[in-house]
Amino acid sequence: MDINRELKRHFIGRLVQDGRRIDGRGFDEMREISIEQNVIPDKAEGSAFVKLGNTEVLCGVKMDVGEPFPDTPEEGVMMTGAELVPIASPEFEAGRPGEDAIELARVVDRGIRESHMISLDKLVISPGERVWMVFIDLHILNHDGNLIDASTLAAVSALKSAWVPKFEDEKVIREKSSDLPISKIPLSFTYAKIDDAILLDPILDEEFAMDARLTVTTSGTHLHAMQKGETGAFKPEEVFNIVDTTFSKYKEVKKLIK
Amino acid sequence: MDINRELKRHFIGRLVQDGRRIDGRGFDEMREISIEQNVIPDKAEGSAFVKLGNTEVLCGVKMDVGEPFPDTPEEGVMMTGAELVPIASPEFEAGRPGEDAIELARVVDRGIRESHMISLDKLVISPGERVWMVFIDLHILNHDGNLIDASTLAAVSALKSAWVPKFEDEKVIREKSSDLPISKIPLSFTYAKIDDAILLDPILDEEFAMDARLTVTTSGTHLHAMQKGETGAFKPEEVFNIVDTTFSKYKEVKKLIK
Amino acid sequence: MDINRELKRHFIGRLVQDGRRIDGRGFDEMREISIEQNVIPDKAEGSAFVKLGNTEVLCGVKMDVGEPFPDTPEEGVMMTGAELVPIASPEFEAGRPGEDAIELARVVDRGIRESHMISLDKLVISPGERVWMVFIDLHILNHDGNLIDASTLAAVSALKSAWVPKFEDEKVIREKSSDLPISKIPLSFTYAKIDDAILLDPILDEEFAMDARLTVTTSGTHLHAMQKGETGAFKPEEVFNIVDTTFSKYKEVKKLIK
Amino acid sequence: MGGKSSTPLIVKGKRLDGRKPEELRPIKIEAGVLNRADGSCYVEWGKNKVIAAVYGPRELHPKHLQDNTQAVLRCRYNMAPFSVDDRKRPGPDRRSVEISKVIREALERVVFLNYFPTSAIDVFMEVLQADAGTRCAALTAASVALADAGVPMRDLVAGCAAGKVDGTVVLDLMQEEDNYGEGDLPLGYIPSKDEIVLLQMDGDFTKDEFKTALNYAIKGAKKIYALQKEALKRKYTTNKETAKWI
Amino acid sequence: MGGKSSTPLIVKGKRLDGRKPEELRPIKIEAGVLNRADGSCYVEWGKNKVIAAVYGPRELHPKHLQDNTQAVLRCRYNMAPFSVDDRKRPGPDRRSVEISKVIREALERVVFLNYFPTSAIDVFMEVLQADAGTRCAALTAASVALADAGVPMRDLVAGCAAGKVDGTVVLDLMQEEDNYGEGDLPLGYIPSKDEIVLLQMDGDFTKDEFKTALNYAIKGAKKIYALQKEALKRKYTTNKETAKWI
Amino acid sequence: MGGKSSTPLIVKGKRLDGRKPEELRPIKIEAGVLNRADGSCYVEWGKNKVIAAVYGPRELHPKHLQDNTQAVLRCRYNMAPFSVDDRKRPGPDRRSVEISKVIREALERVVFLNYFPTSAIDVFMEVLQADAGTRCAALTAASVALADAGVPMRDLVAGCAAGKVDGTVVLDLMQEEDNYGEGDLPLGYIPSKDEIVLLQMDGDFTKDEFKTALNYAIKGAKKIYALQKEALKRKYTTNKETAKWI
Repeated sequence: MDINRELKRHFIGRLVQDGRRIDGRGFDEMREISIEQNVIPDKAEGSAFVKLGNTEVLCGVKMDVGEPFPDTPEEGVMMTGAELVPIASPEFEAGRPGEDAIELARVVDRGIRESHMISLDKLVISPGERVWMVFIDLHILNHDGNLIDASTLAAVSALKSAWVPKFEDEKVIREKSSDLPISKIPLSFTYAKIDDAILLDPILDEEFAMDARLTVTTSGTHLHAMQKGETGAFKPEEVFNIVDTTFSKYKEVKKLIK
Repeated sequence: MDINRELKRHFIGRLVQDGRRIDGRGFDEMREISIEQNVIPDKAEGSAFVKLGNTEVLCGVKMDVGEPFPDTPEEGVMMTGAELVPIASPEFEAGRPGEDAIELARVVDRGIRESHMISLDKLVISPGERVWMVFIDLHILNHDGNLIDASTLAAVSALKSAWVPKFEDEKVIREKSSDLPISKIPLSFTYAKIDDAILLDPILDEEFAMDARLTVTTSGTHLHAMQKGETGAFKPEEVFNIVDTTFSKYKEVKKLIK
Repeated sequence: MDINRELKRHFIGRLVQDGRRIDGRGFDEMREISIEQNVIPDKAEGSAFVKLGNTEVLCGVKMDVGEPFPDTPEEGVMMTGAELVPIASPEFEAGRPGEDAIELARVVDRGIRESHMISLDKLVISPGERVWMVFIDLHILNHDGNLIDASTLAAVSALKSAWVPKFEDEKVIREKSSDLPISKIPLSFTYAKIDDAILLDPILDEEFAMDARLTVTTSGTHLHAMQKGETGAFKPEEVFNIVDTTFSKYKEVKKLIK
Repeated sequence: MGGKSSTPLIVKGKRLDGRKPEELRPIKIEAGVLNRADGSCYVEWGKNKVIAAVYGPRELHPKHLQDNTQAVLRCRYNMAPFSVDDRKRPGPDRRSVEISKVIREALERVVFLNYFPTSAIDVFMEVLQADAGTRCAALTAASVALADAGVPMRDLVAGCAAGKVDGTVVLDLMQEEDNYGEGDLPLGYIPSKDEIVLLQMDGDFTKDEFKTALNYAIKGAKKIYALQKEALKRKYTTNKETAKWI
Repeated sequence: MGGKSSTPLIVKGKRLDGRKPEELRPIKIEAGVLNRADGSCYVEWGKNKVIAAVYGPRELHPKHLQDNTQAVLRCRYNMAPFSVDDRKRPGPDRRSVEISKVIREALERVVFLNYFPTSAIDVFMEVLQADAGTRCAALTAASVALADAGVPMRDLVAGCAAGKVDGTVVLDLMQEEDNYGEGDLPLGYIPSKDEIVLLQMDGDFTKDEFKTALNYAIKGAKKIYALQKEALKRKYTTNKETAKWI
Repeated sequence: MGGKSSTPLIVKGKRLDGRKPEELRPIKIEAGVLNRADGSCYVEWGKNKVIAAVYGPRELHPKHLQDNTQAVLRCRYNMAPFSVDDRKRPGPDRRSVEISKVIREALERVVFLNYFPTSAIDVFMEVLQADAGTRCAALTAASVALADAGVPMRDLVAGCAAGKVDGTVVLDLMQEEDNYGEGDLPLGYIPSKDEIVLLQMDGDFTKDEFKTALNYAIKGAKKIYALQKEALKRKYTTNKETAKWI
């Protein structure tokens, strides 16, 4: 048991009962968001650096050519990976990705995949044989809570900035041939439940104090992914309210995507 | 040192000196065997669930298409794997297969392979290029001793129930094209040596008490595999007697195979 | 802290201050070298067993056919691996290669690769498709210090004895087709710095006592690889002196290569 | 969700296997099926076959993994190599790591972990045959296996999924519907407390569709819950040591 | 070194990016860029982008790894998957294991490890974009990050490489020069003590070329050292908690 | 056993290398060949070249692996990458894991493990060149290396295989016979006690063939045993620190 963490948890719980958050935000308020695209201009085909408060995520998109999956011969391939690199937090350790990194990558992946953000059907070079593979790699640089939303933002922004290289004589030539074909913009919104309160975009201290977590990913009118986390529970009405909030928050954040 | 196990070991040793076994069987007597085939009817091309007393093994056979080994271009491929899944025993742990699982899979494999039970030469689609691969996977569900014999029984029964899918346009279509071509029926018989006594089909408590173990696999008239285990020793006469017993036991058990 | 090792370190340090070494050698003197080639005559295409004092290294060269790297379609491939097999030292452990084994293999590899000892352009069977791959595997059998130099000697001697098999009908036939095309002879020379003294070819006890290590690989007139190791430091003049010594030592040792 | 199907999945209000949109597949739950485990449960759910075993509370090694305020719950969801169409390589993959995590978090809500500081409670789930909805079947089985092991619990967790197929919200997707459908929503639910402890979703739902789907899944979970209780009752009234299952 | 280039890398005494043989690429060093780390540093060096973070001194687990005479320095050099032309698979490879080792050995020369028995000091270096010379950039960043963390040190280590291109010795290779050049010589250097703590070389140098190259690298390292000090000064005089970097 | 050979392996009662059915290949055993190991042995057996080293009894780390009633015997059988026709990737595979296990079990019969509670005795076997029968050669070498290390033992274990080729039972298969033969029976045997401590078999033997094969292998093992004793005697009478071997 970590005494410090217990005290913080207690303190945050009492604040929340008073309707307050440790950083003064409203329960439905996100932290300040800053997005910078093309931060890895010379090596990545797309990239973005996102700050969500003090949480910092760098996402790089690499394009490569490979074989399609046998069951989708006329579609490109997308893969999402996440590394909780140990520079980001004293809790992270070097080594193979643990269950937190895997869950993070998979939730971000589902939002992008299920919203059909990337038009995978336009990434076919030769059906059944050669397609473009889109590698989305998330590098967490500073962890101050809510990695999922910061990572979705970074991935979406990196994809928006990404381009397709040329492919000649069975070789990838890293010069721009076209923009990556993008349609919808999925965004995720993560809520922490602390006692009976629901807080959008928890900082790390709030994550230590939360009973349960719910992420909802939408492209504006439709829902594409959800993930409940931690050992607490939600009531159905709470989930419905969270969905409502998500749709209205989407409009705000969407404006920041270029 | 596990006191409980030591006491059991002592108790079983004394019983054996009196010519008795803990479950009342004769030294040459196997436990009750029940075999149910096609228990994974919708996904596995062959399957069987075997109970040998309280030892329970599930075997599934999957058929896939791949390249033959370079030195046997006109033969299909067989592979045997075993997972000591942790539901089967408090001693088993999740994780990569340890030496016990590897030995189990290899001894079962040798009996099937060396008896030429599967007519691998009939599993060629295009010589040197495309052959059927037979994956035999053993899933140990309840461990009460003598995993080798229960696993051989399960593998043999699953193979007997197995069928070859169709292969059209470089794709496997999971509809029956023919039965898996089977010739001989190998069966293994495992003996525990406790002091100077030789016990067929040891239960787990007898395995804790045994000095040495010997497995003999036969297809009725010929021997195909043997494996001595544990740190004790056998006299040559003991081995010859075990071989004799094996041939007579084979006739009994063979009747149960459908 | 290992008391024994501390005492040895202290003792060696005092000797060195008196201008002496534990085995009586001069600071610039190598241990006795013995080289036996073709010690794995029936399986390896090239091999050599090298004794450098009590340090014993066996190197085997295997030839195989594979695809070239995409950026060098008209060159064969060379790979160097090292196993610090646990028979060689009580400090070595079974398991995946650690950083010492990796560094050893990479330093030996660099010397051979950068000197262009092997004429990789002569190892092309079909440009961009089929080339010879030269696998150089170092097996350390007895560790008494200076593994790098003993390993380079073993690798170079094994390569000198190596031959290219036949390749017919997409199959390697292990009969000699020609000698492995060899040009230069790289040799490495490793120096230990103990206090202010620089000792060539340290034995293991001297390695325990050394502050820093420097390896220099030359083919006689040119330098091809260097590697500084351990936590101590070198002055630039010390490095220049080491380079001078290396060129003169090369002539002595080169004579031993057949 | 996978690709598009060329043929309709719902014809005249009936699904491929004849079910109505709000109908569950046939389900069989059997508690106490394994001899060695402290608790166990076999669930047959459509063509899914899942078995769960519980070991513990037992000592946790090595010591530095122990928590001196409560038991550590460890969950492993695993698919047998022969449980799917194309043989699965043994060992955990990213999908099974994620599923093991969300199941563990769901079960931690109901197990009184604080009764057993420094201990481990191990829940192992083996998917023997998979036909969509395995995580819900595994959670359902795990929950019964924990009760069968006598592990003190607040209540049982029932798993059930809803989905969307041919534009229609349906209960409990089977494999063809999962492959070619438009959405899946697996739920872990505690009926007595109206609590959602596992919730995932992927696909494409409008707000209304989502609401309908969640309500369907809740109704389904309540039926599963009744079957779980029956299975435990049956186990305690019959006196057999282990039930016949497969 | 890689293959031969078909076009010259030096024309009329100028390199592809317009530099003279003895000229460094533009370099930016920023200390204290990460919020969570005890110390951190971002280095932009030509097109290289490298970030280093330091955690510790902190307790080392498990206990049997502890050294009761001094702290254990652990270094990890890692490349982001998107930092190179062809995506790099995550996780350590043989190259990064070797680089982590030589960087650790260089830093051990300057850190007062004996002040912190039984502890660990962790140095993590992430290459975000790679353009030749990443190990020197990483060592340079690590050194500043250690100072930023307040870890007691004898001095800073500066990294800088020299090389050989079209038969000419040059300072600080960029990627095309590294790919098609004839030699590379990365150096870790402590200017105040004239000490070489990291030295590797590969390629083809005559004795004289080597001497020139080493002298070039030493001169380059001295310039880097000045930039390192400036960065630390800037960090301590401005009062921002974390600097803007990327 | 592998495929069928197109040419006969026995012609007029002679095998490919001129041996009679009951004849061993030339064998050389040398004890004490390694300087660092506590005990060692080199065995050349036909074209097989195997070296074994013993370290211990020594302290076993980490502590939770210790057995406080006896020493833990650890065995590793390993093939050098260049020891076979097609280069073998370094590291253990399923075959070597199994062989390490059966060799360990054979040796545990003769080593007085109970003299050294909490300790480890490590036996490492390296196959430098392989030509069928490597496990018997490795067991033979390991046994001598243990004696050379002064580890207290009941007796030596001798390894030897018999097999079946062209329908004939023969002693000590070489590689072509192993590839194209009909059966292999590796044996670990203690002549003084008439005890079988390693026994494996694969192929196709009638009862009589098996009996003959086992008797052949026993006779072979007795000859090996004599060579083992000679090697140890030679080691103790000559006064060299390490023997020349390769």
